[in-house]
Amino acid sequence: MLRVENLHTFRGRIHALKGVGIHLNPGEIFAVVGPNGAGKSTLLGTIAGLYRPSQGRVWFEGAEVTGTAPEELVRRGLALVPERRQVFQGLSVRDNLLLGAYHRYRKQRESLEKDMDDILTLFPRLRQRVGQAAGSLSGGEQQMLAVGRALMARPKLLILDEPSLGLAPKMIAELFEAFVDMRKSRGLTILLVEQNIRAALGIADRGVVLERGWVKVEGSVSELKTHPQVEVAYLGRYAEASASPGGPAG
Amino acid sequence: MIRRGPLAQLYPPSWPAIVTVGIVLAVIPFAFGPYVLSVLIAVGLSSIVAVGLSLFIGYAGQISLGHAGFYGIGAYTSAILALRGVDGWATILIGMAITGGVAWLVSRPTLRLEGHYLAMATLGLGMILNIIMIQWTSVTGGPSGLTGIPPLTVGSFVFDADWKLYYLIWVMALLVIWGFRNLVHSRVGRALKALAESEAAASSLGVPTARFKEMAFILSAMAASLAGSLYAFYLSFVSPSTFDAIASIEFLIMAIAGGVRSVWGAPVGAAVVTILSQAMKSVVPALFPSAGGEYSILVFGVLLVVILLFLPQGIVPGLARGVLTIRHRWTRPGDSGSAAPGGEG
Amino acid sequence: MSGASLLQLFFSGLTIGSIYALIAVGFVVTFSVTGILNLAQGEFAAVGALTAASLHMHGAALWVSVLAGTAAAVLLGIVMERAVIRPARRIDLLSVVIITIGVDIVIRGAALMIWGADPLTLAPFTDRPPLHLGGATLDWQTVWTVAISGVFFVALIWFFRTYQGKAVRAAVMNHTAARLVGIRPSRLSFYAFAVSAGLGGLAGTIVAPITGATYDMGLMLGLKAFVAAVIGGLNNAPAAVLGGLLVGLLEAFTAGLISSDYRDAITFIVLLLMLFVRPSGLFGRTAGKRV
Amino acid sequence: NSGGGQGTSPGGGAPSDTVKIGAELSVTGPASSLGRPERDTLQMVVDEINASGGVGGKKLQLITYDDESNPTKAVLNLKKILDQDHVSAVIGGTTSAISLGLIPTIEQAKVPFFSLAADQRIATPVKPWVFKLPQGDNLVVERILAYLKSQNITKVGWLSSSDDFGQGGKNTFEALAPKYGIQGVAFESYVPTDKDMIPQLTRIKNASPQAVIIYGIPPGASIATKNFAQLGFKVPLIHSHGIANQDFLTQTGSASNGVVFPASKLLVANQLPDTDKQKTVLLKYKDDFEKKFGYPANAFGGHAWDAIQIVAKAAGAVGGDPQKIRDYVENNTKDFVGCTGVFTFNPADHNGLTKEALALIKVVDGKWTLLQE
Amino acid sequence: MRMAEPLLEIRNLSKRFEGVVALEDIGFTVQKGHISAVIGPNGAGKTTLFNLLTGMVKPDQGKILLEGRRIDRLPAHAIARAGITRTFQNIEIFQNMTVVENVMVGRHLRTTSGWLTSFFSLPGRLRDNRQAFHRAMELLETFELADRAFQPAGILPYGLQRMVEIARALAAEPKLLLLDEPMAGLNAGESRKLAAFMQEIRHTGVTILFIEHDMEMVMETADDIVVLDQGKMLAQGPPAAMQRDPRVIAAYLGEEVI
Ligand SMILES: Nc1ncnc2c1ncn2[C@@H]1O[C@H](COP(=O)(O)OP(=O)(O)OP(=O)(O)O)[C@@H](O)[C@H]1O
Ligand SMILES: Nc1ncnc2c1ncn2[C@@H]1O[C@H](COP(=O)(O)OP(=O)(O)OP(=O)(O)O)[C@@H](O)[C@H]1O
Ligand SMILES: [Mg+2]
Ligand SMILES: [Mg+2]
Repeated sequence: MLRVENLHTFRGRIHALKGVGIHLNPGEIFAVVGPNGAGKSTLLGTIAGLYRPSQGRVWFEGAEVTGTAPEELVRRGLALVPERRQVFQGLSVRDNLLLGAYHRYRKQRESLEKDMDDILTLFPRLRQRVGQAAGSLSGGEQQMLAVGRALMARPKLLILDEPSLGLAPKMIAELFEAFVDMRKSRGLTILLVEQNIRAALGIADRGVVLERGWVKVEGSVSELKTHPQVEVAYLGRYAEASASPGGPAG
Repeated sequence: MIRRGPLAQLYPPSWPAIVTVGIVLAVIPFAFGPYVLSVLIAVGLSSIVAVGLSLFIGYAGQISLGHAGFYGIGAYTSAILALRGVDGWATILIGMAITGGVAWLVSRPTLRLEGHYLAMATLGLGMILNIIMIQWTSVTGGPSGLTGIPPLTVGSFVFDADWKLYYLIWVMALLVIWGFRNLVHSRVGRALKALAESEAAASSLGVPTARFKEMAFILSAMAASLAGSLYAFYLSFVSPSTFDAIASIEFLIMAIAGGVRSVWGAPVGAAVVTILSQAMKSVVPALFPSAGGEYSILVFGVLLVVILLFLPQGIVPGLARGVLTIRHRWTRPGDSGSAAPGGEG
Repeated sequence: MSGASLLQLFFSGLTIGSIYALIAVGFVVTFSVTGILNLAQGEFAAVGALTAASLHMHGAALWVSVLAGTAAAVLLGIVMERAVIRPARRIDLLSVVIITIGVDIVIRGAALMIWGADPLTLAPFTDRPPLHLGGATLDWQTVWTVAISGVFFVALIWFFRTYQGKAVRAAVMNHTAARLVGIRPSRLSFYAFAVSAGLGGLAGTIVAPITGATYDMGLMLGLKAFVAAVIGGLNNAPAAVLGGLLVGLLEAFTAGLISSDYRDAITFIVLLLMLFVRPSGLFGRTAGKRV
Repeated sequence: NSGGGQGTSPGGGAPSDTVKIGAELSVTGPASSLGRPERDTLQMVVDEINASGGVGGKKLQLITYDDESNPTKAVLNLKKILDQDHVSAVIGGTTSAISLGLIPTIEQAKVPFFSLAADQRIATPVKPWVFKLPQGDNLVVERILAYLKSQNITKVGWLSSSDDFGQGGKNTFEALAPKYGIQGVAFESYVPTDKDMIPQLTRIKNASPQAVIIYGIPPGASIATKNFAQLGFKVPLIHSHGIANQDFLTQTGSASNGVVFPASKLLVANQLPDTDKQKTVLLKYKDDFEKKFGYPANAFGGHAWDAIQIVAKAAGAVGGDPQKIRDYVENNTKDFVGCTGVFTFNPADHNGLTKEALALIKVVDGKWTLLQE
Repeated sequence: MRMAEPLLEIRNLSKRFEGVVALEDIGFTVQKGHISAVIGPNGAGKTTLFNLLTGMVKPDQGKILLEGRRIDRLPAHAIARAGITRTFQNIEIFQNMTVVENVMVGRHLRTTSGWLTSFFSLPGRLRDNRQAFHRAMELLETFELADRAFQPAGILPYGLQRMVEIARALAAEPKLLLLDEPMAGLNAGESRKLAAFMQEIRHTGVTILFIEHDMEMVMETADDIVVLDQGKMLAQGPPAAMQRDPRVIAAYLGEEVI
């Protein structure tokens, strides 16, 4: 489905990805975890065409797509829910969702209403707010909208940058359940960055730990869950934390 | 390389640049004739306006298309009062006071506007001031303006020759640059930059955003007024077309071409724009003898576009970044975590 | 003042207001699609007017001249987008605005070289004596101006309600997000410049019979139209038409009823007072931003 | 004179076989329709003189700068002319505001200056180094007033442009009208870039004047004339010399029929009686100019023609020294027949024209026609 | 724990936006020296509550008292002066300023030099610069951000921008620190460090009120929890009680209680 080889990306002067390789099989849920500044968002952005890699290649469904523009990739079935939500602030919730289906609007106009209804059922909160300007939504509501908008594109590969960010626990559970359903019902493949590692590893099949632009650990979820480094640093199962936040970044 | 403390890395001292520029400017009259002086005087006057503008635009994050109006208030106040026998220096201060007052009066409602609304409102303000200059004939002399403004004096020393005004104007300009640079590298400057980026966050930290914006506006208007007064004493003549909307836009071009996020951007922008448009007048006809004045305008426009396409942050920050990149390549090849320090030259 | 005189002032305001409106719409089209305030907008009108006038003076049929004037402006808009706006995509909006001023200077210089400084004239679209209505006279060209800006008014209301119209607004609200849903902002930008330049050019050809065509006509028209566009809300095209009419009518009535000397000042004061009461524009909706 | 600088004295750097003349003109910008014929005329005359061997064995060299109709740029240009080009005389200042702005610098530099702008303040009071070629507003307005009086008109409406040209006319009108028993019943103004003057004219119409005076230059004056016709205003329409330009006729078409205005005789040169002293000069200038540049000659170019001829004559007589040229012009210009009029300068008069310098012209069937009085 | 003494009192607070009831009749108190948490489903009105407390929006009704003094009519900057600073859910960092300058802005209230002092570089200017700089660097050291001090804050990864915001709010030495989802974007290990750090801050005398969806962290850190739902107060009490409260479970936590 997706193959990434030896990806190098610079953000300004910062060498954010230093040779990352991953691959996703169709229908798989793949998790990327790692500390702040590891390059997770950069990885997703590079795959989705937002940033140009300085080296390395990306294949999607067997075709090379390195450096292809995001507007092109979404037509091919790859949708990204970016960091920081990025909703269309001045447009209503409804318009935001409709625009999610921009690339298939002409051909499949009839199915849009139904898809939108499904999404509003998944996020009842959004249904209550459907006419409101997206920019005035609460943080969590915007997050739902961002995910919903990407789903409106009916992607084959859904890429999510911290989808649980700002969502209430109940909502996270429901959302992740929905992801599993969609994988089952339409064979959706999911690439997911999560800080809520417990939730992520709960639904993922495989994953990697990214640190400072490198893949530190790679494997199936059960391998990751028991990997000592993952345990200590990310699942937080250690007795006494030192009294300063920030993590091993920088 | 001088090793500097970390704070000096953030806020490098301004005196080295000021002294260097001051020395260079001081010797110019000995090397060049009055034409060069007159161009540099124009640069100096525009610098004062543009420095104020760049505080208001680059630091406080606002926009003004009306500063020529304030420039005009200064010029007309000095002209009108000096013609009625008021001491020249006093007219400068009175001009700044009036300008400050006008700016204060209009700032309340105006600065509540944002972005393009603010641009339009300040454009309107400038145009209203300009119309007053044109129409209040009994005081301003109407469209053809006022002539015969007596020169500034100190005791028996009269500022009547270009070189004298040249020194006066540049001493003032460097003072203003020094002051604004102090300002941006201070608690006040930080607060301005902060409110430009997020008013919500700035106010949540105790910055009275409305008042700081007003102060920045008033201060930049007063700088323009100072320049206007000096202009009046230099030309001994003022007329309204000098202070129209186009003039406001020209000041804006200078500030932005030089780089509004750097205090030195303003004088550099003023110099580049003034000297370019003057140089075009000599260069274009020399290269294409058949060309008329229209070519120099055209070439000037092209150069403006090219400069900003290649140095979108403006000349000074653009060049500074270039220098840093080169130095960076030399000293630390390959990857490195730390980017350039944010302090500007 | 008599009723006929008031009506006359109203017609006058309508004429000048529709001219502002036509150019203001150009501002709004570029702005609402690309987020760029194109201060060279007035020059499209100048180029359209000059092209049409000079062709017509050389014997081309009126409609051919008008079409050619519009086409020349479209071409110019396209060239501008490709040569300047596209390379400037990544840079600070304020710098882009100054770049458009640079383009404005270039176009004006070029127009001066091509057409010279003397005004050119274009025949009115309908060569008939003015209409007499209620004791006031109405020029046929005014009827044209008002009619065409009316057409734009309706067309724009319609367009921005369509799905594609929403996509256009989305593109400027969030460039990245727009690309992520498959909108091609760069293509939109191309069309926006072509369309707004065309509108500007057409406006120029309509204005030319009233005012003549000069190389420097764009600047002042552009500034006034900018004011009209801002009053309307800048990304609200139908409101820009209303803004243009408002500015025109204000000008006519202040000049006719209060003072022609202080006309622009009074007009501006009224506009500013309106803005102070409604800081997000007369027809603007409050933006949906919060913290 | 400069701050310890090298300060070569004016004129000193020029090789002695040329006389340099600086021209500071508004070739572009709002005043370009005046500045361009001025520039072309100067160049044409200089070429002609040099082709016929120069003046007093010396060639003339013309150095032209464009101020884009901007007073500050004009001053910068002038300084450059004085400082780098070391000229013997300066011609220019297309608009009144610019001419007035140049004067202080001229006075300091002590180089004779020939202003091409009309404002009275340029030559009154007399400034030693400043001469003025165009007829002042006083001559123009007096001519208009005399005409109105002869038509028994006492109440007039006034519309002028809100620039120095219109303002100068208005000031003069207000000062002189009472002398002729004429009263202004409405005063309105327009911004030169305005596209529609119906509101102003509506106001004037409501004041029921017996005639209307429009004091401005095209395109503003043309639009006002068209609006005047459109409103069906039936009283006589008087203009100033500001419309003495072919553009006015093309822009206004039939709307300008019947317009009366005083202007330089250039416009009606071939209709002048043969007894008119200026006729041959005017016809030759008009002919030469139109042949060379392909557009109609106008009065502004005529002012430039007068200026350069006067300077050339002086340089021929006394050489390139600015002081000598000034003295020569002031004392030896007597009954000089130019395009603008017949000049006689003296220390008390640096304009040197009489009201014979103006003809009264009427537009008849789209043509300038000399109005016989 | 210190003697319970209310720092912040909220009474009958209501706010609606064009028909949307964001908050209705909210009232609770925050004890001095406590760490209190506000939880509730998305759109419950938590952020709106913070916006009201900091003067970013004005209440339709009700009172807010800080140490017994009404602050609900004060402009935002005056509320900061009164002693409340905050972070933002959607990160409102000064992107183009360096990290250290961001935190230095936090010292605005703790320094005094004004326009004249700054313009003419009177002694206060440099003194304030130095003071703000040193305090900011100290804070950055604590947050392990010192090596990024001179980078533009906008290029930091999301998680670190949160830290900069906290450091910035703390630099003002507030009496009450409001944190809006401070742990969003941090992983468990990082959250834990932050929680420990919050305890440290509390011991320096700063009261903390925070919004958080990470229930594990809330239960561990908070002394007291306020639960909002659909703009109304659902419950208030100690963590253990809240975790067991069926209303809270139904509205917010869902079946799977952690
Ligand atoms: N616009 C930018 N310019 C320069 N460097 C950047 C920019 N954005 C991010 N970086 C740098 O790139 C590196 C990787 O950042 P990235 O956002 O991919 O991290 P992340 O793993 O997503 O972190 P987080 O969990 O906090 O979101 C960081 O060191 C960051 O500072
Ligand atoms: N300016 C506004 N205009 C309209 N509605 C608003 C506005 N601000 C907030 N709301 C609405 O008020 C409700 C409360 O929003 P608030 O941001 O306070 O929620 P929250 O509890 O912080 O949610 P989250 O956990 O998702 O951040 C939301 O439904 C939101 O849509
Ligand atoms: Mg990230
Ligand atoms: Mg919230």
